[in-house]
Amino acid sequence: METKEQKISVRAFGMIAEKIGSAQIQLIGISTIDELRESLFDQFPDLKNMKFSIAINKQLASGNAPIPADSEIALLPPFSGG
Amino acid sequence: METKEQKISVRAFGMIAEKIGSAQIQLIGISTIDELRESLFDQFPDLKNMKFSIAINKQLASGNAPIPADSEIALLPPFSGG
Amino acid sequence: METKRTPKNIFVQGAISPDSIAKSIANHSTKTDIGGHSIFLGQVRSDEKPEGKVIAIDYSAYEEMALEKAFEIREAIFAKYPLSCMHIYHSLGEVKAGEICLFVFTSSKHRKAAMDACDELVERIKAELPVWGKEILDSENHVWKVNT
Amino acid sequence: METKRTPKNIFVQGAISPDSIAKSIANHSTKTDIGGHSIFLGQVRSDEKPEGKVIAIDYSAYEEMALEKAFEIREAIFAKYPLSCMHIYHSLGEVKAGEICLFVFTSSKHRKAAMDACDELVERIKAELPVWGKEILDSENHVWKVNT
Repeated sequence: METKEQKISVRAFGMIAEKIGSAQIQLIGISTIDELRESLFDQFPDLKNMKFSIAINKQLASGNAPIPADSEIALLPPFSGG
Repeated sequence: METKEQKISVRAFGMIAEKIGSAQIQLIGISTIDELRESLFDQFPDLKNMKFSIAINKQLASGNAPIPADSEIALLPPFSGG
Repeated sequence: METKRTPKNIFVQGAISPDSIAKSIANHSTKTDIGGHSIFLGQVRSDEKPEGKVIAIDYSAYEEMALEKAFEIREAIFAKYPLSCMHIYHSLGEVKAGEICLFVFTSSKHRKAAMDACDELVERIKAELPVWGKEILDSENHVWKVNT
Repeated sequence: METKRTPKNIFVQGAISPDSIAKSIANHSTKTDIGGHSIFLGQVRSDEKPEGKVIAIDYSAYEEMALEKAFEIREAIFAKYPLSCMHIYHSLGEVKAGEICLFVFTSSKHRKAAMDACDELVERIKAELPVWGKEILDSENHVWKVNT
Protein backbone atom coordinates (compact mmCIF):
# COMPACT_ATOMS: atom_id res chain seq x y z
CA MET A 1 0.00 0.00 0.00
CA GLU A 2 3.03 2.28 -0.23
CA THR A 3 2.08 5.12 -2.62
CA LYS A 4 5.79 5.67 -3.27
CA GLU A 5 5.65 2.84 -5.77
CA GLN A 6 2.87 4.30 -7.88
CA LYS A 7 3.56 4.47 -11.58
CA ILE A 8 2.80 7.83 -13.14
CA SER A 9 2.55 8.88 -16.72
CA VAL A 10 4.09 12.23 -17.59
CA ARG A 11 3.26 14.11 -20.79
CA ALA A 12 5.72 16.60 -22.20
CA PHE A 13 5.12 19.47 -24.63
CA GLY A 14 7.02 21.90 -26.83
CA MET A 15 10.73 22.26 -26.23
CA ILE A 16 10.55 20.00 -23.17
CA ALA A 17 9.24 17.12 -25.29
CA GLU A 18 11.95 17.88 -27.79
CA LYS A 19 14.64 17.78 -25.11
CA ILE A 20 13.33 14.58 -23.54
CA GLY A 21 12.90 13.05 -26.97
CA SER A 22 9.39 11.85 -26.17
CA ALA A 23 5.91 13.22 -25.62
CA GLN A 24 5.17 10.77 -22.82
CA ILE A 25 7.29 8.99 -20.21
CA GLN A 26 6.55 6.68 -17.29
CA LEU A 27 8.01 7.25 -13.84
CA ILE A 28 7.82 5.06 -10.73
CA GLY A 29 7.89 5.94 -7.06
CA ILE A 30 6.83 9.57 -7.44
CA SER A 31 4.30 11.09 -5.07
CA THR A 32 5.19 14.80 -4.93
CA ILE A 33 6.27 17.56 -7.29
CA ASP A 34 9.70 17.71 -5.64
CA GLU A 35 10.23 13.98 -6.24
CA LEU A 36 9.09 14.43 -9.80
CA ARG A 37 11.59 17.25 -10.45
CA GLU A 38 14.39 15.26 -8.84
CA SER A 39 13.65 12.21 -10.95
CA LEU A 40 13.42 14.28 -14.15
CA PHE A 41 16.68 16.12 -13.46
CA ASP A 42 18.42 12.76 -12.83
CA GLN A 43 17.30 11.37 -16.17
CA PHE A 44 17.42 14.60 -18.19
CA PRO A 45 20.03 16.98 -16.72
CA ASP A 46 19.33 19.54 -19.49
CA LEU A 47 15.95 20.24 -17.95
CA LYS A 48 17.68 21.97 -15.02
CA ASN A 49 18.34 24.96 -17.25
CA MET A 50 14.87 25.07 -18.75
CA LYS A 51 11.81 26.89 -17.51
CA PHE A 52 8.68 24.79 -17.23
CA SER A 53 5.51 24.49 -15.16
CA ILE A 54 3.92 21.27 -14.05
CA ALA A 55 0.23 20.52 -14.34
CA ILE A 56 -1.54 17.88 -12.25
CA ASN A 57 -4.83 16.88 -13.83
CA LYS A 58 -4.80 19.93 -16.11
CA GLN A 59 -4.29 22.39 -13.22
CA LEU A 60 -1.00 24.21 -12.70
CA ALA A 61 0.69 22.86 -9.56
CA SER A 62 2.47 25.16 -7.15
CA GLY A 63 5.09 24.44 -4.49
CA ASN A 64 5.63 20.83 -3.50
CA ALA A 65 2.11 19.64 -4.22
CA PRO A 66 1.30 15.94 -3.70
CA ILE A 67 0.71 13.84 -6.80
CA PRO A 68 -2.32 11.59 -6.29
CA ALA A 69 -2.41 8.13 -7.86
CA ASP A 70 -3.59 8.05 -11.48
CA SER A 71 -2.92 11.74 -11.96
CA GLU A 72 -2.32 13.15 -15.40
CA ILE A 73 1.00 14.96 -15.12
CA ALA A 74 2.24 17.40 -17.78
CA LEU A 75 5.45 19.37 -18.26
CA LEU A 76 4.68 22.76 -19.78
CA PRO A 77 7.34 25.11 -21.15
CA PRO A 78 6.39 28.83 -21.35
CA PHE A 79 3.24 29.25 -23.44
CA SER A 80 3.60 30.87 -26.84
CA GLY A 81 0.21 30.64 -28.49
CA GLY A 82 -1.36 33.33 -30.64
CA MET B 1 -16.84 97.27 -51.71
CA GLU B 2 -19.05 96.72 -48.66
CA THR B 3 -18.56 93.09 -47.65
CA LYS B 4 -21.89 93.24 -45.78
CA GLU B 5 -23.63 92.66 -49.07
CA GLN B 6 -21.80 89.49 -49.97
CA LYS B 7 -23.96 86.56 -50.93
CA ILE B 8 -23.09 83.31 -49.15
CA SER B 9 -24.17 79.80 -49.79
CA VAL B 10 -24.99 77.72 -46.73
CA ARG B 11 -25.18 73.93 -46.80
CA ALA B 12 -27.27 72.11 -44.24
CA PHE B 13 -27.08 68.48 -43.11
CA GLY B 14 -29.03 65.91 -41.16
CA MET B 15 -31.88 67.17 -39.00
CA ILE B 16 -30.95 70.80 -39.73
CA ALA B 17 -31.48 70.25 -43.45
CA GLU B 18 -34.75 68.52 -42.61
CA LYS B 19 -35.94 71.42 -40.45
CA ILE B 20 -34.93 74.05 -43.05
CA GLY B 21 -36.47 71.96 -45.80
CA SER B 22 -33.40 72.32 -47.98
CA ALA B 23 -29.79 71.18 -48.20
CA GLN B 24 -28.58 74.54 -49.43
CA ILE B 25 -29.73 78.13 -48.95
CA GLN B 26 -28.44 81.54 -50.03
CA LEU B 27 -28.06 84.41 -47.60
CA ILE B 28 -27.11 88.04 -48.26
CA GLY B 29 -25.31 90.57 -46.10
CA ILE B 30 -23.62 88.09 -43.77
CA SER B 31 -20.00 88.55 -42.72
CA THR B 32 -19.75 86.96 -39.26
CA ILE B 33 -21.00 83.85 -37.48
CA ASP B 34 -23.22 85.98 -35.22
CA GLU B 35 -24.88 87.59 -38.23
CA LEU B 36 -25.34 84.13 -39.74
CA ARG B 37 -27.05 82.80 -36.61
CA GLU B 38 -29.28 85.86 -36.36
CA SER B 39 -30.34 85.56 -39.96
CA LEU B 40 -31.00 81.81 -39.63
CA PHE B 41 -33.03 82.24 -36.42
CA ASP B 42 -35.12 84.95 -38.12
CA GLN B 43 -35.99 82.70 -41.05
CA PHE B 44 -36.14 79.37 -39.17
CA PRO B 45 -37.13 80.01 -35.53
CA ASP B 46 -37.07 76.23 -34.82
CA LEU B 47 -33.28 76.25 -35.14
CA LYS B 48 -33.05 78.19 -31.86
CA ASN B 49 -33.81 74.96 -29.99
CA MET B 50 -31.45 72.79 -32.01
CA LYS B 51 -27.81 72.08 -31.40
CA PHE B 52 -25.54 72.61 -34.38
CA SER B 53 -21.99 73.64 -35.23
CA ILE B 54 -20.95 75.84 -38.11
CA ALA B 55 -18.09 75.04 -40.44
CA ILE B 56 -16.35 77.67 -42.55
CA ASN B 57 -14.44 76.09 -45.43
CA LYS B 58 -14.65 72.63 -43.80
CA GLN B 59 -13.22 73.82 -40.49
CA LEU B 60 -15.36 74.12 -37.37
CA ALA B 61 -15.78 77.81 -36.52
CA SER B 62 -15.69 79.02 -32.94
CA GLY B 63 -16.96 82.23 -31.36
CA ASN B 64 -17.97 85.05 -33.64
CA ALA B 65 -15.55 84.19 -36.46
CA PRO B 66 -15.59 86.35 -39.59
CA ILE B 67 -16.96 84.77 -42.76
CA PRO B 68 -14.72 85.61 -45.72
CA ALA B 69 -16.24 86.13 -49.16
CA ASP B 70 -16.81 82.93 -51.15
CA SER B 71 -16.63 80.75 -48.04
CA GLU B 72 -18.28 77.38 -47.96
CA ILE B 73 -20.54 77.51 -44.91
CA ALA B 74 -22.13 74.37 -43.42
CA LEU B 75 -24.58 73.79 -40.59
CA LEU B 76 -23.72 70.58 -38.78
CA PRO B 77 -26.00 68.92 -36.23
CA PRO B 78 -24.30 66.58 -33.70
CA PHE B 79 -22.38 63.85 -35.56
CA SER B 80 -23.78 60.35 -35.40
CA GLY B 81 -21.64 58.23 -37.69
CA GLY B 82 -20.58 54.66 -37.01
CA MET C 1 0.67 76.35 -45.08
CA GLU C 2 -0.78 74.68 -48.11
CA THR C 3 -1.44 70.98 -47.99
CA LYS C 4 -1.15 68.89 -51.10
CA ARG C 5 -2.45 65.73 -49.50
CA THR C 6 -5.16 63.85 -51.29
CA PRO C 7 -7.53 62.25 -48.77
CA LYS C 8 -8.49 58.65 -49.56
CA ASN C 9 -12.16 57.89 -49.97
CA ILE C 10 -13.61 56.12 -46.94
CA PHE C 11 -17.24 56.00 -48.04
CA VAL C 12 -18.98 53.01 -49.55
CA GLN C 13 -22.54 53.01 -50.83
CA GLY C 14 -24.81 50.84 -48.67
CA ALA C 15 -23.74 48.08 -46.27
CA ILE C 16 -20.17 46.78 -45.97
CA SER C 17 -20.21 43.11 -46.97
CA PRO C 18 -18.43 40.38 -44.97
CA ASP C 19 -16.83 39.32 -48.27
CA SER C 20 -15.19 42.70 -48.71
CA ILE C 21 -13.84 42.39 -45.16
CA ALA C 22 -12.42 38.95 -46.00
CA LYS C 23 -10.77 40.39 -49.11
CA SER C 24 -9.26 43.20 -47.10
CA ILE C 25 -7.84 40.69 -44.58
CA ALA C 26 -6.51 38.43 -47.36
CA ASN C 27 -4.74 41.40 -48.98
CA HIS C 28 -2.44 41.58 -45.97
CA SER C 29 -1.02 38.06 -46.25
CA THR C 30 1.91 39.36 -48.31
CA LYS C 31 2.86 41.76 -45.52
CA THR C 32 4.78 39.28 -43.41
CA ASP C 33 6.02 41.88 -40.92
CA ILE C 34 2.48 42.12 -39.53
CA GLY C 35 1.82 40.15 -36.34
CA GLY C 36 -1.62 41.41 -35.37
CA HIS C 37 -4.73 42.93 -36.91
CA SER C 38 -7.38 44.72 -34.92
CA ILE C 39 -10.80 45.19 -36.50
CA PHE C 40 -13.85 47.05 -35.36
CA LEU C 41 -17.20 46.61 -37.09
CA GLY C 42 -20.21 48.79 -36.44
CA GLN C 43 -23.50 46.95 -37.00
CA VAL C 44 -26.91 48.60 -37.28
CA ARG C 45 -29.01 47.77 -34.22
CA SER C 46 -32.72 47.35 -34.39
CA ASP C 47 -33.44 49.42 -31.28
CA GLU C 48 -36.98 49.86 -30.00
CA LYS C 49 -37.86 53.57 -29.84
CA PRO C 50 -41.08 55.10 -28.52
CA GLU C 51 -41.85 55.95 -32.18
CA GLY C 52 -41.17 52.45 -33.56
CA LYS C 53 -38.49 49.86 -34.18
CA VAL C 54 -35.33 50.70 -36.15
CA ILE C 55 -35.21 48.72 -39.41
CA ALA C 56 -32.36 50.59 -41.12
CA ILE C 57 -30.13 53.64 -40.87
CA ASP C 58 -29.79 56.06 -43.77
CA TYR C 59 -26.34 57.66 -43.55
CA SER C 60 -25.44 61.02 -45.00
CA ALA C 61 -22.23 63.02 -44.67
CA TYR C 62 -20.58 66.30 -45.45
CA GLU C 63 -18.27 64.22 -47.59
CA GLU C 64 -15.53 66.69 -48.46
CA MET C 65 -15.09 67.73 -44.83
CA ALA C 66 -15.34 64.13 -43.57
CA LEU C 67 -12.60 62.98 -45.94
CA GLU C 68 -10.30 65.80 -44.85
CA LYS C 69 -11.01 65.04 -41.21
CA ALA C 70 -10.51 61.30 -41.73
CA PHE C 71 -7.18 62.04 -43.33
CA GLU C 72 -6.15 64.26 -40.42
CA ILE C 73 -7.16 61.56 -37.90
CA ARG C 74 -5.33 58.94 -39.97
CA GLU C 75 -2.13 60.96 -39.97
CA ALA C 76 -2.33 61.57 -36.21
CA ILE C 77 -2.85 57.87 -35.47
CA PHE C 78 -0.02 56.83 -37.78
CA ALA C 79 2.24 59.32 -35.98
CA LYS C 80 1.22 57.99 -32.56
CA TYR C 81 1.40 54.21 -33.10
CA PRO C 82 3.85 52.00 -35.02
CA LEU C 83 1.33 50.71 -37.56
CA SER C 84 1.86 48.84 -40.82
CA CYS C 85 -1.61 49.54 -42.22
CA MET C 86 -4.82 51.38 -41.45
CA HIS C 87 -8.14 51.22 -43.27
CA ILE C 88 -11.43 53.04 -42.65
CA TYR C 89 -14.71 52.33 -44.42
CA HIS C 90 -18.03 53.98 -43.60
CA SER C 91 -21.37 53.41 -45.27
CA LEU C 92 -23.48 56.07 -46.95
CA GLY C 93 -27.14 55.58 -47.78
CA GLU C 94 -29.29 52.83 -46.37
CA VAL C 95 -27.90 50.05 -44.19
CA LYS C 96 -30.39 47.54 -42.81
CA ALA C 97 -30.47 46.34 -39.19
CA GLY C 98 -27.90 43.55 -38.78
CA GLU C 99 -25.69 44.88 -41.58
CA ILE C 100 -22.24 46.44 -41.18
CA CYS C 101 -21.91 50.25 -41.49
CA LEU C 102 -18.36 50.84 -40.21
CA PHE C 103 -15.16 48.85 -40.76
CA VAL C 104 -11.96 50.01 -39.09
CA PHE C 105 -8.82 47.92 -39.59
CA THR C 106 -5.35 48.45 -38.08
CA SER C 107 -2.30 46.21 -38.44
CA SER C 108 1.01 46.23 -36.64
CA LYS C 109 4.02 44.12 -35.84
CA HIS C 110 2.80 43.72 -32.28
CA ARG C 111 -0.78 43.44 -31.12
CA LYS C 112 -0.87 46.27 -28.59
CA ALA C 113 -0.31 49.04 -31.14
CA ALA C 114 -2.95 47.61 -33.48
CA MET C 115 -5.51 47.34 -30.67
CA ASP C 116 -4.90 50.74 -29.11
CA ALA C 117 -4.87 52.45 -32.50
CA CYS C 118 -8.13 50.75 -33.50
CA ASP C 119 -9.87 51.83 -30.29
CA GLU C 120 -8.72 55.42 -30.66
CA LEU C 121 -9.61 55.51 -34.34
CA VAL C 122 -13.17 54.36 -33.69
CA GLU C 123 -13.66 56.94 -30.92
CA ARG C 124 -12.35 59.75 -33.12
CA ILE C 125 -14.40 58.66 -36.15
CA LYS C 126 -17.61 58.68 -34.12
CA ALA C 127 -16.82 62.01 -32.46
CA GLU C 128 -15.23 63.99 -35.28
CA LEU C 129 -16.55 62.90 -38.68
CA PRO C 130 -19.49 64.93 -40.01
CA VAL C 131 -21.70 61.92 -40.67
CA TRP C 132 -25.34 61.53 -39.68
CA GLY C 133 -27.55 58.51 -39.26
CA LYS C 134 -31.27 58.75 -39.86
CA GLU C 135 -32.90 55.79 -38.14
CA ILE C 136 -35.73 54.46 -40.29
CA LEU C 137 -38.54 52.97 -38.19
CA ASP C 138 -41.05 50.27 -38.99
CA SER C 139 -43.75 52.87 -38.32
CA GLU C 140 -42.54 54.76 -41.44
CA ASN C 141 -41.34 57.53 -39.13
CA HIS C 142 -37.69 58.25 -38.53
CA VAL C 143 -35.54 59.61 -35.72
CA TRP C 144 -32.04 61.04 -35.91
CA LYS C 145 -29.41 58.79 -34.38
CA VAL C 146 -27.61 60.14 -31.32
CA ASN C 147 -24.09 58.88 -30.56
CA THR C 148 -23.28 58.22 -26.92
CA MET D 1 -17.40 20.99 -6.82
CA GLU D 2 -17.96 19.03 -9.97
CA THR D 3 -18.38 20.87 -13.19
CA LYS D 4 -20.56 19.49 -15.94
CA ARG D 5 -19.59 22.10 -18.48
CA THR D 6 -18.56 20.98 -21.93
CA PRO D 7 -15.81 23.20 -23.32
CA LYS D 8 -16.25 24.20 -26.96
CA ASN D 9 -13.46 23.33 -29.35
CA ILE D 10 -11.33 26.34 -30.25
CA PHE D 11 -8.72 24.56 -32.37
CA VAL D 12 -8.65 24.47 -36.15
CA GLN D 13 -6.14 22.52 -38.21
CA GLY D 14 -3.79 24.84 -40.10
CA ALA D 15 -4.37 28.48 -40.96
CA ILE D 16 -7.65 30.33 -40.34
CA SER D 17 -9.01 31.45 -43.72
CA PRO D 18 -10.34 34.97 -44.38
CA ASP D 19 -13.45 33.27 -45.79
CA SER D 20 -14.19 31.55 -42.50
CA ILE D 21 -13.85 34.94 -40.78
CA ALA D 22 -16.33 36.44 -43.27
CA LYS D 23 -18.77 33.57 -42.57
CA SER D 24 -18.45 34.13 -38.85
CA ILE D 25 -19.20 37.85 -39.30
CA ALA D 26 -22.14 37.14 -41.61
CA ASN D 27 -23.62 34.72 -39.05
CA HIS D 28 -24.22 37.66 -36.73
CA SER D 29 -26.48 39.63 -39.07
CA THR D 30 -29.55 38.03 -37.53
CA LYS D 31 -28.55 39.30 -34.07
CA THR D 32 -29.91 42.80 -34.43
CA ASP D 33 -29.20 43.77 -30.83
CA ILE D 34 -25.48 43.85 -31.65
CA GLY D 35 -24.02 47.31 -32.31
CA GLY D 36 -20.32 46.53 -32.43
CA HIS D 37 -17.93 43.69 -33.15
CA SER D 38 -14.30 43.68 -32.12
CA ILE D 39 -11.95 41.27 -33.86
CA PHE D 40 -8.32 40.43 -33.24
CA LEU D 41 -6.33 38.40 -35.74
CA GLY D 42 -2.89 37.00 -35.05
CA GLN D 43 -0.79 36.65 -38.20
CA VAL D 44 2.47 34.68 -38.46
CA ARG D 45 5.39 37.07 -38.88
CA SER D 46 8.39 36.20 -40.93
CA ASP D 47 10.93 37.43 -38.37
CA GLU D 48 14.64 37.34 -39.06
CA LYS D 49 16.38 35.28 -36.38
CA PRO D 50 20.12 34.71 -36.03
CA GLU D 51 19.40 31.10 -37.08
CA GLY D 52 17.32 31.99 -40.16
CA LYS D 53 14.08 33.55 -41.34
CA VAL D 54 10.71 32.33 -40.04
CA ILE D 55 8.68 30.76 -42.85
CA ALA D 56 5.96 29.12 -40.73
CA ILE D 57 4.92 28.30 -37.18
CA ASP D 58 3.98 24.77 -36.18
CA TYR D 59 1.52 25.00 -33.28
CA SER D 60 0.97 22.29 -30.71
CA ALA D 61 -1.13 22.33 -27.56
CA TYR D 62 -2.05 20.41 -24.46
CA GLU D 63 -5.52 20.37 -25.98
CA GLU D 64 -7.64 19.08 -23.11
CA MET D 65 -6.13 21.59 -20.67
CA ALA D 66 -6.27 24.41 -23.22
CA LEU D 67 -9.97 23.81 -23.86
CA GLU D 68 -10.76 23.81 -20.14
CA LYS D 69 -8.74 26.97 -19.66
CA ALA D 70 -10.34 28.66 -22.67
CA PHE D 71 -13.73 27.83 -21.24
CA GLU D 72 -12.77 29.29 -17.86
CA ILE D 73 -11.49 32.49 -19.52
CA ARG D 74 -14.63 32.65 -21.64
CA GLU D 75 -16.88 32.43 -18.59
CA ALA D 76 -14.88 35.09 -16.73
CA ILE D 77 -15.06 37.52 -19.68
CA PHE D 78 -18.78 36.90 -20.16
CA ALA D 79 -19.29 37.63 -16.44
CA LYS D 80 -17.26 40.85 -16.64
CA TYR D 81 -18.61 42.43 -19.84
CA PRO D 82 -22.14 42.67 -21.30
CA LEU D 83 -21.43 40.64 -24.44
CA SER D 84 -23.81 39.10 -26.96
CA CYS D 85 -21.25 36.71 -28.47
CA MET D 86 -17.67 35.56 -28.10
CA HIS D 87 -15.66 33.29 -30.40
CA ILE D 88 -12.09 32.02 -30.12
CA TYR D 89 -10.24 30.09 -32.84
CA HIS D 90 -6.59 29.04 -32.64
CA SER D 91 -4.58 27.11 -35.21
CA LEU D 92 -2.84 23.81 -34.62
CA GLY D 93 -0.17 22.45 -36.94
CA GLU D 94 1.58 24.48 -39.57
CA VAL D 95 0.63 28.07 -40.39
CA LYS D 96 2.74 29.86 -43.00
CA ALA D 97 4.09 33.41 -42.61
CA GLY D 98 1.34 35.86 -43.59
CA GLU D 99 -1.44 33.46 -42.60
CA ILE D 100 -3.84 33.86 -39.67
CA CYS D 101 -3.28 31.70 -36.55
CA LEU D 102 -5.62 33.34 -34.01
CA PHE D 103 -9.13 34.76 -34.43
CA VAL D 104 -10.85 36.34 -31.44
CA PHE D 105 -14.31 37.83 -31.95
CA THR D 106 -16.48 39.68 -29.41
CA SER D 107 -19.84 41.35 -30.01
CA SER D 108 -21.89 43.64 -27.85
CA LYS D 109 -24.69 46.17 -27.92
CA HIS D 110 -22.16 48.96 -27.41
CA ARG D 111 -18.64 49.14 -28.79
CA LYS D 112 -16.74 49.69 -25.54
CA ALA D 113 -17.62 46.30 -24.04
CA ALA D 114 -16.74 44.47 -27.26
CA MET D 115 -13.38 46.24 -27.53
CA ASP D 116 -12.34 45.87 -23.91
CA ALA D 117 -13.41 42.22 -23.80
CA CYS D 118 -11.49 41.47 -27.00
CA ASP D 119 -8.30 43.05 -25.67
CA GLU D 120 -8.52 41.17 -22.38
CA LEU D 121 -9.36 37.92 -24.11
CA VAL D 122 -6.29 38.12 -26.37
CA GLU D 123 -4.00 38.89 -23.43
CA ARG D 124 -5.37 35.97 -21.42
CA ILE D 125 -5.23 33.54 -24.37
CA LYS D 126 -1.56 34.37 -24.97
CA ALA D 127 -0.66 34.14 -21.28
CA GLU D 128 -2.77 31.23 -20.09
CA LEU D 129 -3.41 28.71 -22.85
CA PRO D 130 -0.94 25.80 -23.00
CA VAL D 131 -0.10 26.29 -26.67
CA TRP D 132 3.36 26.34 -28.21
CA GLY D 133 4.67 27.70 -31.46
CA LYS D 134 7.67 26.15 -33.16
CA GLU D 135 9.07 28.67 -35.60
CA ILE D 136 10.21 26.90 -38.75
CA LEU D 137 13.17 28.65 -40.38
CA ASP D 138 14.29 28.79 -44.00
CA SER D 139 17.56 27.23 -42.81
CA GLU D 140 15.64 24.04 -41.92
CA ASN D 141 16.32 24.76 -38.28
CA HIS D 142 13.66 25.81 -35.85
CA VAL D 143 13.36 27.94 -32.72
CA TRP D 144 10.66 27.94 -30.09
CA LYS D 145 8.48 31.03 -30.17
CA VAL D 146 8.61 33.27 -27.10
CA ASN D 147 5.60 35.46 -26.29
CA THR D 148 6.31 38.99 -25.10
